[in-house]
Amino acid sequence: MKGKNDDIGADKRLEMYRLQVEIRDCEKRAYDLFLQNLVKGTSHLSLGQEAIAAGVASAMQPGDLSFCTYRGHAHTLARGVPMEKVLGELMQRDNGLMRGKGGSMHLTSIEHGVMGSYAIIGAHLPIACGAAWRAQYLGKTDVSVCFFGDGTTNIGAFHEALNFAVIWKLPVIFVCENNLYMEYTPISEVTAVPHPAGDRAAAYGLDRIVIDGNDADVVYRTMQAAFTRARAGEGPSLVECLTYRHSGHSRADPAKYRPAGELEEWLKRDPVKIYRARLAEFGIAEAAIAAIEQESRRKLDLATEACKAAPMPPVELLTTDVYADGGWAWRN
Amino acid sequence: MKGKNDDIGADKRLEMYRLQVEIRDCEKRAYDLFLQNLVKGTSHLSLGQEAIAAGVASAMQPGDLSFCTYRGHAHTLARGVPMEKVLGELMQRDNGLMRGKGGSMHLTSIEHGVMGSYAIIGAHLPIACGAAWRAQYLGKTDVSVCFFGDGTTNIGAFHEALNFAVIWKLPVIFVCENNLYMEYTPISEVTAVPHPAGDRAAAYGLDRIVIDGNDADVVYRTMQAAFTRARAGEGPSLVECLTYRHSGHSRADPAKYRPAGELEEWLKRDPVKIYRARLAEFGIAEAAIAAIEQESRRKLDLATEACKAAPMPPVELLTTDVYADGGWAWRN
Amino acid sequence: MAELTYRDAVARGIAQEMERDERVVFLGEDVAKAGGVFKATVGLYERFGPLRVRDTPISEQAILGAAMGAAMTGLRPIAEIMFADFAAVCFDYIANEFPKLRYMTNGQLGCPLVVRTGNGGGARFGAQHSQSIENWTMMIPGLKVVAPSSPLDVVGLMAAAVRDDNPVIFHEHKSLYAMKGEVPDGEIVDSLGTAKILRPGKDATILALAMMVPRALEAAEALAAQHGIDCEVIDVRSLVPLDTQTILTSVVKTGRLFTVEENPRLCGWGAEIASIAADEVFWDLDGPIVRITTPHIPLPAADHLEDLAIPNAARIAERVSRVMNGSQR
Amino acid sequence: MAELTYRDAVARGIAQEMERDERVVFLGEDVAKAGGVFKATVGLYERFGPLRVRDTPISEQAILGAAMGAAMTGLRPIAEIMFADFAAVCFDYIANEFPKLRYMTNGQLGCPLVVRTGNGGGARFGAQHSQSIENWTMMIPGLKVVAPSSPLDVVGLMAAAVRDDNPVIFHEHKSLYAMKGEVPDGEIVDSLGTAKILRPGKDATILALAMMVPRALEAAEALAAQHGIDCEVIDVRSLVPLDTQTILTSVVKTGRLFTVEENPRLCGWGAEIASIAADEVFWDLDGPIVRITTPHIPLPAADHLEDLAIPNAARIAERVSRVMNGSQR
Ligand SMILES: Cc1ncc(C[n+]2csc(CCOP(=O)(O)OP(=O)(O)O)c2C)c(N)n1
Ligand SMILES: Cc1ncc(C[n+]2csc(CCOP(=O)(O)OP(=O)(O)O)c2C)c(N)n1
Ligand SMILES: [Mg+2]
Ligand SMILES: [Mg+2]
Repeated sequence: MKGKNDDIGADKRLEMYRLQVEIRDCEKRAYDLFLQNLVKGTSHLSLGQEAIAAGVASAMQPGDLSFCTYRGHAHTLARGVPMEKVLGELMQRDNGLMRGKGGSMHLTSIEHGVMGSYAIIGAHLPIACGAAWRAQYLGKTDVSVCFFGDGTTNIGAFHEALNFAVIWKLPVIFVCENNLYMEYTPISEVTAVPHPAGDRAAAYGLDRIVIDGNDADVVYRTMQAAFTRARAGEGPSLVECLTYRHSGHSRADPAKYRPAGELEEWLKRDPVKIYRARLAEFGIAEAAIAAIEQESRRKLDLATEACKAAPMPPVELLTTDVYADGGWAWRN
Repeated sequence: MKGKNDDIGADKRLEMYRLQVEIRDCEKRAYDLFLQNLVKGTSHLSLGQEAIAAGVASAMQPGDLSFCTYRGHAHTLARGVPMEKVLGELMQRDNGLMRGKGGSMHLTSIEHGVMGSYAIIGAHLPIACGAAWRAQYLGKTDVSVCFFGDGTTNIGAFHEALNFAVIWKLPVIFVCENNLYMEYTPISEVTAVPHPAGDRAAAYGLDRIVIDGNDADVVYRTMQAAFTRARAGEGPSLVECLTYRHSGHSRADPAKYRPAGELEEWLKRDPVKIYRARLAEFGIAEAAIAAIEQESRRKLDLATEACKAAPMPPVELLTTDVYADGGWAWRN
Repeated sequence: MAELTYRDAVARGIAQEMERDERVVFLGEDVAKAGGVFKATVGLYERFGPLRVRDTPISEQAILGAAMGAAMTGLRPIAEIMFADFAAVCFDYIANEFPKLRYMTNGQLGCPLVVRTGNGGGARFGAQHSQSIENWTMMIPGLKVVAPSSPLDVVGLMAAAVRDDNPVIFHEHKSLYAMKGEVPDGEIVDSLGTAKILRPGKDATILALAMMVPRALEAAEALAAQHGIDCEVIDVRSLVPLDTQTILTSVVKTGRLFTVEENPRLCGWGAEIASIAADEVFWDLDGPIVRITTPHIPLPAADHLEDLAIPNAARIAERVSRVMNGSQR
Repeated sequence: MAELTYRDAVARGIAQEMERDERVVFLGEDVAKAGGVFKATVGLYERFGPLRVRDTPISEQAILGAAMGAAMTGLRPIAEIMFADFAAVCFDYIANEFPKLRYMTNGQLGCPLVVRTGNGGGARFGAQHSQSIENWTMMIPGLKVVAPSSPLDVVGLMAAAVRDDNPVIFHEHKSLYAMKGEVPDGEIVDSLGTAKILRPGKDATILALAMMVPRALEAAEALAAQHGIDCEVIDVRSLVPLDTQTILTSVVKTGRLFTVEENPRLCGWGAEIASIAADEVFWDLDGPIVRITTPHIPLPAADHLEDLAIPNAARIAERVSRVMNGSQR
C-alpha cells in the first residue's frame, strides 16, 4: 500500500488533497465572513468532515449525481463548483449559485451534478432513489449519491428510502456522515444501536459498512466498490463514515455540549493533516503539496473579493421561477 | 407439554378457544351482514388470524392497553367488548361502540382498554409509545400492545416508533401480524428482507422473534415473556406472528391475486381447527368444547338481533365531541 | 364517442399519456397488478408493463420522493396516494419539496409530476378516509391543483397535468368513480386553469368543485323551477391556476356569489374566492357572499350523518333561496 | 413586573404550568439539555429534570405520536416541532390523529396536548425554514390554534393552551423571540379564543397576527399621522376558536376590513375572516375587504428579497391609504 503506484496513485491523491484543502479553506472563510456579518442566514460547516466529501467525489464520474443536505458546501465544492458560486450564495449575492434565492442550505448546481441540498431531514433520501430509478429506467449508468448525517437515520424517510432502494435495486449510494451529534444531542443518546446506519443495514438486506471517514483513501476505496456494485445493477449501498465536526452545528452554535477533550482527540485525527502526511508517506514532494495549498488560498481570495464586489440579486427575482413558465401567476 | 397441567392449563386454553370461536363467528356474521347490506362502509376481517388476538389478549392483564388497526374487530372482541357493541358499530347503529360515528375502522372501548383503532398505516405505533411512556412516567405497571400488519413495517412511523421505544425503554409490545399481503400485493415483493418485522428487530437492538401466529399457545407464551420483560422495565419487544387471512383485504376484495392452492394450504392450518384439536389432545371433553361453540352462536344471534333492532344514531351526534366541551364551536 | 365511467377515464387519461410519452411512469400502492383499490388503473400494468407501472410498499414518502427525483432528472411520473387523507403522511413532499424546488434552485430544477389522490366523502369510510383536502394543496405556492367532476374532464385534465412542467395535484373524487359520461374518441387534452360555466344564469353565481358540481347543478334546476332564481353554475375545476376571469365576470354579471364546498368550512377554496370577490368586485356585489360547506367537523361514518354533513342539492337550494330572498343567514 | 423576552416568556409559561401540574411533560429535539435551538426552553431541564423534559431523536412522527399517546392516557404533554415547516413531516398527527380522536371515539378519548412551533420568516433561512403555517392548522377541524405577538401573551396563552382539554397548536414567531415586553409577576392565565384590540380606531379595522402585529400598529400610527386615517388594530391571537365577536363588531363600527398576513396569499386566515365578514356583515361594509399578504411564493433567502416579500409597516400603510382613498387596487 505504501508504494507510489498503489491502487489510488499520486494523481488521485493530489486531487483528494486539493479538494480537502479547498473545502477546509473555503469553510473557514465562510466562518470569517459570518463574523464580518457578510454571510446572512444560517450556515453549516463541514470542518473536520472533508475527507468524506473528497473521497466520495473522487470516486464519482461526471454525470453521477449528488444529493446533499444543508451541510452541503463541502459536497458541492467537491464536485467542482467554484468557490465564488458557493460563497456568493452564502452571502446571498447575485453571483451565488442560485443568486441568493436559495441560501446556504440549498446549494444546487445541476451543471456539476449537484442536484440540490435539502434542509428537511431525510427528505432527499427518497428523492435520490427517484433519480436512480430514472437512470435504471432509461438504461443510463449514472449513480446517485445521497449524503446525510447520523441523526437522519432516525427519521421515517430514511427507512422508507432504504427499503425502496433495495427492492427496486436502485443505483443509489447512501453516505451517512456520522459526526456523533445531531444538532446538540449526542447520537448515542437517541439511537437504539451504536452505529446508526451500519447496524441497520441488515434490516434492508445490505452489508454493514462502517468506515473511517477521516481518511480519504478509505472513503475513496469504499465508494469505488459501491459504485461498481451500483453500475453493475446490484443495487444500493449504505456506507457509514465515522467523523467529527470541528465547529458547532450551525453558525449560532458554540458547541458547549461536548465533553472536555473530545474535540482535541478528534483534532489529532484531522483529515487534512492525516492526508498531508499520507502524501508525504507516498513520496509526494512538499513543493507539490505546498503549491496546492497556495493555489487554494489564491483562488479563495479571488472568490472572496468577487463576492464582496458582487451586487445583491435584483428585486425582480422575488417572483421568478415559482412555476415553470418562469413566473408566479396562480391566477389569470 | 401434553399433560393436563402444563404451563398454560385447561382454563386458559378454554378461554383462548372461546375467544377464537367468538371472533370467528362474529367475523363471519359481519360478512353475512355485509352481504345483506347491513354493514355500511368498509370492513376488514381477521378470519384466519384469530389465534393472535386470542393469544395476546389472554396474556394481557386488566389495565393493559390495546392499540389496533382498521383490522381490529378481533382484538377488540378479545379484550371482552361485547359482540353487540362491535357489530352495532359496523352497522353504524346507535348501539355501536362509538354510536356509528367512528365506523368499523376505529373501534374503541376505553372501558376494555381498547384505546382506539387507527386507519392510517403506522400512526398508532408512536401513539402506543406515548401511552407506554405515561405508564413509565407515572410508575404504573400497565403495558401497551400495538397490533399492525406486515405491510406497516415499510412506513416511516414504524421505524421512528421502534427506535423511540427502545431508547426510552418503554413498556410497549409491537405485534406484527404477518399475513403475507399488504392489501393485494405480496409483502415479499415490496420488502427488502424475508421477515419484515423479525429481520429488522436487530436494527433497534431487539431480539428477533418470529413465531407461528396460528397457534394460540405459541402466541400466548411468547407474549407472556414480552409482558414480563416490559413490566420489569426492560423495554419493548417486537413480535412477528406468521398467519394468513382467509378472506380478502376488505369487504370489496375477492382476493384473486392469490396463487392457486395458497388459501387451501393455510386452511389446513386454520387456528380454530388447530386449537380445537389441541384441547382434545389435552383431554378436554368434547362437551366442554361444544358448549363454548353453542354459547358463542347464541350470544352472536342475540347480538345480531339487538343490532338489527337498534336505531340509527340521532342526527344531533353529527356535531358533538369535536371539542372537549362536547360541541363543535370554532368561533364565538 | 363512448360512455365511460370516471374510474375508467382515469385509466384512459393515463394510458393516453403513457402511449404518447415514454417518460411517463406510474407508481403507487396496489396500482399495478391489482389495478388500484378503486380499480381506476386497471389494465395499465398489462399494457405498459412492469417497468412503467409499478407497485410500491406502503411508503408514501418514498413514493412521492421517488417521483420527485425521477421528475427532476427527466421522467414524468404519476404517483398515486390512495386516499387523499394519506397526503398527511407525505406532506413534506407536497408542501416543502415539490413546490419549492424550482424557486430555491433559481430555476435550475423542476418537478413535473402528477399526484393522484382519491379525495372526498360519501363512502361511509369515517373521518380518516373521507376528507376533501383541496385546500391542503391550494394553500401551498408552487403547486397546481385540479379536481375534475366528469369523465371527460378527468381525461383532458389528466393529459394537461401530465404535460405540465409543474407539480400537479390531481384530486379524483371517490364518490364519482362510478359516474358515467360521454367521452369522445381520440386524443383529449384540456387545459389547467380554466373553469367551466355549466349552466348560464343571471341571478346568482354558484361555484362548485368535484362531487359538489352535480349537486349544485341539481340545486340550480330546483331553484329555477321552484323559486324562479336563475343561477349560473360554474365548475371551478382548477384551483391553481385559478380562472378568476371566468369567475369574476360571472359574479359581476349576477351580483351574487355562492360557493359549494365539500371541505370543512375554514380556509377552503371558497374562502379564497370569496375574499377575492370581496376585494376586487366589491362594488358589483348585490348582497352577501355565502359559502355552503361541510361544517367544520371530522366526518362521521354513519351514512345518514355523513349525508347530513356534506352539502346536497336540497341544502344548497334551500340556502341559496333563503339568502336571495334577503334573510341574511 | 419584569421585562422579559418573548423567548424567555416561552420558558416561563411552560415552567408555570409544569410547576402547577405534574402531568405536564415536555419533549422535542435538543430542547432539554441544550435548551432548544432558539433557546426558548433554557433552564427547564435543570429545573424539572430528565423525566419531565426530554430530548428526542429526529423523529417528528414519534414525537407527536408519543405526545398523543401520553395525552390520551392522562398526561398533558407539550411537544416542540422546531421549525413550523417540519409540521409537514408529522402532519398526519396534526391533521388526522389529534383532531379526530375525540370525534371518532364518540368522546371516549381526548387529546389534551400542546404543539409548539417556531413559525414565520425574517431570519433569512430560505424556503424550507421560514414559512408561516397558521393556515395548515386552522383548516383542520378539531384543533385549536394560537399565535401570540408579545411576551405577555406567550405566557398567558401557553398556560391556557396547556390547561385546555383539546390539542392546541401554539405558533411562536421566530423573529419575535428577541422581542421584549413587560410581564407581571405571578401566575398568568389568558384565555383562548380572544382577540385583542390594541389600538382603537374608527375608520378601518386592521387584523394582524404574530409578527404582523407590531407592523400593523406601526402602520396605523403612520396612517393616522400622514393620512388622517384612524385604524383599529386587532391582534387576532387565536385563530381557533376565532373571536368573531370582537372582529365583526369592529368591522361593523369602521365599515372597512384589512388583514395583514405573513402566510402566502391563498387560503390564509385572512381569507377565512374576510369571507365571514363578506357574508355576515356585508351590509355594514363601506368598501372592499383587502388582504395584505406575502405573495403566493416560497420565501427567498436573500435578506432584501425576504423583506420585500413579507408585509411591513410601509407597505401596509401604503396599501391601506390607497384603498381608503378609493383607488381600488
Ligand atoms: C425534519 C427535520 N427535523 C429537524 C430538523 C432540524 N435539524 C437540522 S440539522 C439537524 C441535525 C441533523 O443531524 P445529522 O443528521 O446527524 O446531521 P449533521 O447536522 O450532524 O450533519 C436537525 C435536527 C430539520 N431540518 N428537519
Ligand atoms: C398511510 C396509509 N397508506 C395506505 C393505506 C391503505 N391501506 C389500508 S390497509 C393497507 C394494507 C396494510 O397491510 P398490512 O400492514 O400488512 O396489514 P393487513 O391489512 O394485512 O392486516 C393499506 C395499504 C393506509 N390506510 N394508510
Ligand atoms: Mg450528525
Ligand atoms: Mg398484511
